[in-house]
Amino acid sequence: MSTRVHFQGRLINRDRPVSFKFNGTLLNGYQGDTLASALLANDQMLMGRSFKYHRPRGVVASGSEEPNAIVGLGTGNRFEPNQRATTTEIFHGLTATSQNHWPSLNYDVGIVNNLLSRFLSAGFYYKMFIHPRPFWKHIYEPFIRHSAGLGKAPGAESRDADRYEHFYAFCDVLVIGGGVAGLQSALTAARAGAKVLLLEQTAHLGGRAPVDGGTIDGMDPDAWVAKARAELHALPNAQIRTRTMGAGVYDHGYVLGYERLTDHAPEAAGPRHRLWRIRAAQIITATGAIERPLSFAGNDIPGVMLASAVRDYLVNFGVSPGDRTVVVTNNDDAYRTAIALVQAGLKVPAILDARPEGGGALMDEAKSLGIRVETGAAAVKVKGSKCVHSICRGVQAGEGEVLEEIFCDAVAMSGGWSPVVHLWSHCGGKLIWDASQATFRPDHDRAPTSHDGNPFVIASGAADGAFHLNDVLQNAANAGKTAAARVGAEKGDAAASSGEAQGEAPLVPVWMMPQGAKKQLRMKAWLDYQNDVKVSDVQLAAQEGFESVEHTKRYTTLGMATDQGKLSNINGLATLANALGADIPQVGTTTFRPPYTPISMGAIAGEARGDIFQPIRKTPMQGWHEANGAHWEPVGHWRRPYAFPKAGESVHDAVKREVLATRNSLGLLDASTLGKIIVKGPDAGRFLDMLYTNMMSTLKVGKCRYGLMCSENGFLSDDGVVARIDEDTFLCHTTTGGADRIHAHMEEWLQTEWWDWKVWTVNATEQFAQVAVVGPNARKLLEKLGGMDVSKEALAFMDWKDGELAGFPVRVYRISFSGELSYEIAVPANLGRAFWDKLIEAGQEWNITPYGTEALHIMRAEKGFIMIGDETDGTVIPQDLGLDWAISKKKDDYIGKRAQARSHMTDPKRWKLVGLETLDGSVLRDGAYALAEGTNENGQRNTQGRVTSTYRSPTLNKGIAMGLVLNGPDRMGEVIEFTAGGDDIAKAKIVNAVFFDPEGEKQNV
Amino acid sequence: MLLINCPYCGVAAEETELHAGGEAHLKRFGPDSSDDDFTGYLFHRENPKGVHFERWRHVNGCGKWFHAARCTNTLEVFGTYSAQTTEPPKDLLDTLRAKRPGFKWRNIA
Amino acid sequence: MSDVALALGGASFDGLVNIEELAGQGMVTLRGDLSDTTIISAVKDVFGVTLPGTRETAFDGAQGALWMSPDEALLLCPYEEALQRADELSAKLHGSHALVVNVSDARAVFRLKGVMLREVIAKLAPVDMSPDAFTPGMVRRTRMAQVAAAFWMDDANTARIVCFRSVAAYMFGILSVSADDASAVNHFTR
Amino acid sequence: MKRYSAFAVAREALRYQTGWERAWRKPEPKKKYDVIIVGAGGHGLATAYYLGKNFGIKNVAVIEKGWLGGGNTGRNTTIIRSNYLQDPSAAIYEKARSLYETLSQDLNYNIMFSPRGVMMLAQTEHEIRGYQRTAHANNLQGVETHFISPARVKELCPIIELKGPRYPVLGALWQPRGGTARHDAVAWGYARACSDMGMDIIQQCEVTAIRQEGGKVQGVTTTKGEIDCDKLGIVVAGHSGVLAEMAGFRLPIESVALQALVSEPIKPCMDVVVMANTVHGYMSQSDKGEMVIGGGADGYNNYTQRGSFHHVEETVRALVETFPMISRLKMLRWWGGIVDMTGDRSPILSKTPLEGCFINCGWGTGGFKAIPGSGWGMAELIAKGYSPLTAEFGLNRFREGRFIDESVAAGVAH
Repeated sequence: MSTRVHFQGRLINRDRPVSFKFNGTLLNGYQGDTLASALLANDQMLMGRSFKYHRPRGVVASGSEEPNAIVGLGTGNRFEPNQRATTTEIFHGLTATSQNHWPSLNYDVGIVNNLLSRFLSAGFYYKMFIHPRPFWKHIYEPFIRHSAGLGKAPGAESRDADRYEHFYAFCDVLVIGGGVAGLQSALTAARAGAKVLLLEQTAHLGGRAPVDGGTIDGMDPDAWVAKARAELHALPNAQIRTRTMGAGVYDHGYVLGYERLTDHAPEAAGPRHRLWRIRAAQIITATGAIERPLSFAGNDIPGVMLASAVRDYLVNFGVSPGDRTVVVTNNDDAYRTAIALVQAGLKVPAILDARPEGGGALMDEAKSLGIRVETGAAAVKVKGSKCVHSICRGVQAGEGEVLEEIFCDAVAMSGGWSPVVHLWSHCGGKLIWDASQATFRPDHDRAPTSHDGNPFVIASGAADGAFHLNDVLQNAANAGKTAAARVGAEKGDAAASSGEAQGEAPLVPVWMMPQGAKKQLRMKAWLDYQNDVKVSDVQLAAQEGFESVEHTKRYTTLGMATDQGKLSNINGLATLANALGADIPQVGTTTFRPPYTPISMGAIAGEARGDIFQPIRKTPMQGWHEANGAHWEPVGHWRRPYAFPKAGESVHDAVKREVLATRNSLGLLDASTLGKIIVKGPDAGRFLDMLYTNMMSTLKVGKCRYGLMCSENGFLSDDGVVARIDEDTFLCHTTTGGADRIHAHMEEWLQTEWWDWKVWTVNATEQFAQVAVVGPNARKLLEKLGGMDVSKEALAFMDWKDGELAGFPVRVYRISFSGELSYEIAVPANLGRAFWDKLIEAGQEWNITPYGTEALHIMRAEKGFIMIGDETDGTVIPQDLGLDWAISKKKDDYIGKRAQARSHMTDPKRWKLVGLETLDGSVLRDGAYALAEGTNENGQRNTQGRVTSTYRSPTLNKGIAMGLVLNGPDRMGEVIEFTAGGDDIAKAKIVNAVFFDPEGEKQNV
Repeated sequence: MLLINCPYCGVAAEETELHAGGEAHLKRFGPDSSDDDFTGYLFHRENPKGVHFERWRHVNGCGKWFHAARCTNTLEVFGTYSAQTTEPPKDLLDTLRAKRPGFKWRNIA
Repeated sequence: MSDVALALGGASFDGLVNIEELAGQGMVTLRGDLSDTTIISAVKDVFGVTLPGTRETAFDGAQGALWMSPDEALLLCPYEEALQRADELSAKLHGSHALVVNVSDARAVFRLKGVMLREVIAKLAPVDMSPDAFTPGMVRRTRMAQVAAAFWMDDANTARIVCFRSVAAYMFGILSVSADDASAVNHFTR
Repeated sequence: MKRYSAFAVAREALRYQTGWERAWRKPEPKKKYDVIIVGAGGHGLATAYYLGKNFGIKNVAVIEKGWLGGGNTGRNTTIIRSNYLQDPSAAIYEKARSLYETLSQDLNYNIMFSPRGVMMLAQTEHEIRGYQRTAHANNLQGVETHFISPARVKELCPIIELKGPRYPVLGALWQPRGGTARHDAVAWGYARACSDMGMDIIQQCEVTAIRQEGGKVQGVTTTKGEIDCDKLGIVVAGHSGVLAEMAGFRLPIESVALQALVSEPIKPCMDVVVMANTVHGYMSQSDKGEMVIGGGADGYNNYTQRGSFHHVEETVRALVETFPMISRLKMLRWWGGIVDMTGDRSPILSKTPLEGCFINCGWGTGGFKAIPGSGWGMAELIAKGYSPLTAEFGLNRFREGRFIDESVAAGVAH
C-alpha cells in the first residue's frame, strides 16, 4: 500500500490541504504535491492503462520521463488529455481522469489484448489483416484505432478557454536546468560578467541533490541552493525562470522555452503558457540524468518503480509506495533509496544487487542499518497484477531459476543513469559511449555548431556524465566558465563550490535480468511501458532483419510513446545490440528531436487567435462597408466587399442590382486596395520598358497606359494602368494581390541586376484611398461636387489630372475596367472615408450604388477584359490571351521575352482566349473543360480548352464566359462541348470575348 | 532558425526578417541567348551539400538584398556582402579557403 | 482638415503600458543617397535635422528623421505640414536623384508609454529589447507578430511604433493583448 | 518466403515467434546486375519490384547508403491522393493510388492503406473556382472527386470550424478514395517482395562514382567495391544533385527542408484527411491516434533535416484556427526531411544525357503518395525506354517551357 508517512516531505506544506478529484472521487493532498504524489498518498497506485495491451499501470518515475501515469486533466473547454501526473502540480478543484480503458480503470475490457499479447508481437499488424481487402478499412482499422489512441479527444466543439503568448529573449549564456549543476554553471558564467538566463522546468530549484544528500561547501544542499538563488537574484545580469522547460535547441542558438504560467492555478488571469523564443550565444544543458529501469519479468506491475522515484516521493512528498520495498540494482545509487526507506521506518526486505561483489561504502551503510544485501542476484520476476505481491530472487548469471520468493508491496529498481542528452543532440551534437558508466554522453569534440561555425552547446553536470556531487559542481563550473569565455566574459573567480558525498563503486551493465532469461521471462520484461514493447519484441525485430535502430524503433514502436523513450531508449538499444551480436555504439542511437517533452499547440500558436489570427488589412472605407452589410471576400490579407446585400436580399440579387445600377446610372467601387507604386529617376522609363511587355518610356506626361508584366519565365503575372506623372516619374497600378509582390519584384531587379540604373521606387499604395466612380452619370456627380473640369475635353479617356473635388485634394484617372464612363479618384487615405461619404450623399439623386468585387468581375467579363488569377493561372502567357497588342515589337528585351520564344510557348496548339456562349443562355460551370475526341495514352479523356471566367450577365440577361480553346480565334461560331458535372455536358458557341459595347461607345464619352 | 547579418543595416537578423532568394551571381540571359544558356539561367541551380553562395533580402528590415556564403550542411554563415557585385569579395574567399580547404562552387575554389 | 480620419480614430488602451494611436504624425519618405551632401543639407533646411547614421534617429522637437536603409529615410513633422514640406524638399532636390513622397496617410503610429514597453514589444518582435541592446536614439525596422513595423524610443518610458495603415487594427490588437495587465513577464524589470 | 497470414501469426505465437525469417536477405553485392537502382527508398524499391513483376527483370540490385526506407519514405505525413489538376500528374498519382488499393495483397504485407477520404478546403472564392476546375479535370481523368458543401464537410469532419472569423469554409474538393497508409510498411513490403524475387538489397553501401564509357553507363563504384550494370536508375530524393554530378549532368533541382509533426495520441476524432491550403496546413489522424500535421517548406537550400521553427508555428497557428479543439493537445514529435524542388515543382522521371542512366527525383513534398505509380512508370521506362506515365516528366520540359504546374490555384485575383 502506498501512503503518506508522518515525516519528511520537503516540497509539501502540510498546513495547506488541497482537495481534488480523480475519476470522480474526491481526494486530498497538500500544496506542493504533484498529482502523482497525491495519488500515491491516497493509495491510488493504479493510474493508467498501457497503450497496446491495456495493462494496469502505476507511476514508475517522478518527473517528465513518466510513461505510465498519464491522465486527462480538467473539463470542458479546459480539458487536456495526456498530461503526466508526475509533473502536474495539484490545486484546489483539480479534476483528473485516467485514460485508455473502458468501462473503468479497474475493470477494462481492453485487457483482452493482454491475453492475446502472445499473438500481438512486434510487426503483428503488418502480417495480419491482409485479407479480405475491405475489412482493413471498415473492421480491423477502426478496432485498432479505438483500442489505441490513449487520451480522450477534446470535444469537437470545444474552444480553449485560455490564451497564450510568445516572448523573445536574448542572452549570452542560457542555462537549461536549475539543479545544482545549472545553478553552479549560471553562477560561474554570471560572475564572469555574462548575461545569463536560467530555465528550470519544475517549480523548484535544486534538482536531485537535496534528495540525494551530501553537502556542498559544508552546507546541506537545500541551503546551498537557497544561497545560490539569492546570489543570482542579486546579480543584475542573471535571470531565473522556473516552470519553464527548455523544449528545443535549434540552429544558431535559437531555443524554445515553454513556460507554464497557470497550469497550477487555472483560475488565475493571464496567459496559460508562454513560449519563449530565446537567442543565446551559448547554451549550457544542465538537464541532469534519468535512471534506467531494469529488464526483468513483471517490471511493469504497479508498485515497481525507479529507485530514485521511490526516494523522491519519500523525501519530497512524504509518501511511500509500500511498506516493504525490495531494491533491485546494478549500482550504488539505489542503496540510497533503501537507506532512506529504512530511516523512515519502512521495511526493505532485501537489496538484490546484480554485481557479484556488490557495492562500496553505500552498501556498507545499508548493511549497517540491518538491510539484507544479496549480491550477484537477479529479480527473476515480480508477481502481482494490479499491485506487487512478491519478487522472485535468482542469480544474475543464470536463466531464471527461482531461489526465493520475497513478499513485498513495492520494488525499487535501478539500472544506472543516463545523462539527458536531448538538448545537446537536438541541433546535431554527437554522443560517445561511456563504457564505464554504460551510457551515452556528449562528445565534447563534436558539439553542435552555430552560425559562426563554433560550438554553442555545453553540457553540464550529470547531463555531461558527471555523477558524483563534487564532479557535478566542478564540471558545471567549467561549463559556466567556458561559455562565459566564449562570449568574452572572463572576470571574477571561476572556482566551483565543493561537494561531498559518498563514493560509489562502479556499476555493472545489466540489460537483461537474469542475463540468460528464457523466452517466457523476456516476453514479460518491458522496455517501453506505454507502448508495450518488450525485450522479446526487439529481439524478434533483429531476427527479422530490422537491424538499424531506426528500423527497430519503427517496427516495434519502441520509444515512440508520449515519453519519447526517455526510459526505454538505452535499454532497447542495448537489447538490439545484444541480439545482433554488436557493440552498443555500433548500433548507434536514434535522432533526438524537439520538443523535450510535449508542448501545447496553443503555446505554439501564441496570440494568433480569433481577431488577431492574421492581420486583416482594411481600407479607409472599411467602416462604411461593415456598417452597410458587406458580404466579404478575402483577397490576400485584405477583406473586400463581394457585394452589399440589403436587408432581405440575397447576395446573388445584390450583385445583379449593383451591376444594373452601375450600367444604367452610377456605381461606386472602393478600389483602395489596388497597388500604387511610384517609380522615379532618369532611368525610370527604361526600367519600366524592361518590366512591362509594353513600351512605357514613350508614354506622355498626363497620360495613362494599360500594361502587362511577366515573370522571367514568360508567364503573365500582373497587369495595371501606368500613369506618367512627370518626365522622371511614373505611378504604376498593380492588382490588389500584386502591390507588395510587384514592389518587391521591382526592388529585386533594381538592387540585384540593374543596380547602376538610377531609379527609386516607393510603394505608396496605402497613402491613397481610391474610389472608382462609374456609370453614365459619373461625370454629372463629379461636376456636382465641383472644383475641377472633368469634361471629355479637359480629361479625356486615359488621361489623369490633379485637382480638387468638393474641397478634397484629388488625383483623377480616366480609366475604366467596366466599359462605362469611369473616373478613378485618389485622395489621401485619411480623407478617404469623408470623400466616400460625400460621394454617397451627392450621388443620391442618381441612385448611387456601391458595388463589390463580384459586380466588378462581371462587368469586366462583359467587356472581355482579363482578370489576373482568372484568365491567368501562372501557366498563361499574354499571347494566349490575345494581348499581342500590348507586347511591344520595338523593344529588344523585356522580362519574360526570351522565355516566350521557347518551343512550347510558340506552339500554335496553345489554347487561346475566346468568348463562349451557351446555346440556351445558361451559365457554363466554373472551371469546365472542353471535350475533344478520344483518350490519351493514360486513358484520360482528351480536352481542347477550358472555361476561365463564367457569369450570368445581368446586363445581357444570359450566361457569358471566357475560355482558352484550341485554335479558338479561328473557330468563331463553332459549337463545342463542355463538362457540366458528372456525365453532363453543355454546348457552347465560340464567340468574340467582348460581349458588351464592342465599339467602346459607353466609356469614350 | 538562421541568424544572418545584414551587411546594409548591421542587424543580426533572424530568419523571419529575411526572405531567401536562391542562388547568387546568376548571369541573366536575354532574347538572343541559346536554349542551353537560357535553361541554365532559369533552372539549373547549384545545389551543393556544403558551401553555397546565395541571395537574401532583409525584407522585414531595411529591405535590402544581399549575398551570403553559407554551408548547406552545417548552416554556418561565412559572411555576407553587397548585392551589387558579380562575385564574392576576396577576403570572404580567403576565409572560406581557410575554413573549408578544397571547397568548390561553380568555378570558384 | 477636420475630415482627417485616423485608421482607428485615435484608439487607446491601458494595461502594462498605455497605448495610443497618434494623431498628427506627418511622415515623408525620402529615397536617395543619404551620404549625398545636397540631400543632407536639403533635409537639414526643410526638416531641421541632420540625417542620422545607420539605425539611428535624429530629432528636433516635432521634427525628426529615422534611418530606414542606406538609401531611405523617414522624415517626421506635424501632420498638416507634411505635404508642404515634402514639396519643399522635392523642389530643393530638383536635379538630384532622389524621390520624396508624403506617406503620412499610409501609416499608423502608436505611442507606448510606461516602464513595461520593452516587454510589450519583446512579445511581438524578434529584437533584443534589453536596455543594453536597444536605447533611445535607435530605430529598428522589423516584424511585429505578422506585420512589418518600425519602432524607436523617445525616452526610457516612451516608444513609437509605425506600421501600415491597413493593419492598424491588427497592430492595436496585438499590442493590447501583449499589454494585458495579467501578462507581465518582468524580464527587464524586477 | 513464408507467407504472412493470421494462421502464420497464430502458429508463431505458439512457438514463441521462433519461426519468423528475415524480411529481406542480407546479400553481398554480385559483380554485375542487369539493373542497379541507387536508393532503397519507396520509389527505388517499387521500381525494382515492378521491373521484376512486370518485365521479368530480376537480376537487380538496390543499393542504399543508409538503411532502406530511411529517407523521406519514413518522414512524411502519409497522405495518398490523386486529385491533381494537370493530366500527367493525375495519371501517375492515380495509378499510384489505385495500386495502393491492393498493395497489401500484392505484397503480402499489410501496408494499412486506409481510403478514408481526403478533402481540400476551399476558403476563398478563388479556391472554390480552382477546386471546381480540378473536379472537372479529374472527372475526365478517371479520378473520382467531388466539390462538396460546407455542411457535408462538417459531417465528414466534425472537429472542423466552418465559420472561422477569418476564412470560413466555403466547400471542399473531396476525394473519397484518397487516404493514408503506413509509410514504413510500404518500404518494408516492397523490400521483402524484391528480396523474395531474388533481387539484392544492399544497405550501408554508398555510391562514390558512376562509371561510364563512350557515353554509356558501365556501373558504379561503391564503398563495397565496383559493381557493373547495363542500366542504372538513380532514385535518391534529397541527394539527386550529388548523384547527377557523378553521372555528369545537371538537374533543375534545389534541396530544401520540409517539416512535419505529430501530437500525442488521442482517441479517434478525425476520420478524413484535411488540407487547408489558404492557411497552409494539413492534418490527419494516424491509427495510433496521433494528429499528423504538415505545412510549408523552407525557402533555402538545406541538407540538415532540420527546418526552421517558424514554419511549424505558422502551420500550427493555421490548424488551431481550423480545428480549435487541438489547442490543448500537445506537439509530441517534430522532424524534417530533405525534399528536391524542381523548377515547376513537379517530379522528373527521365532518361538522362548518359545512356542507360535514368533518374527519378524532384517529388518535392508529394513523393510518398506516388510510390507505386512512380515505380511502375520508372520500371517501364527502364525496361522499354518509354512509359506513357513518365513521358511528360522528362528533363527536356524545362528547355521547352512545357511545365507541369500544379500550383495554379495559388494565383491571386483582383
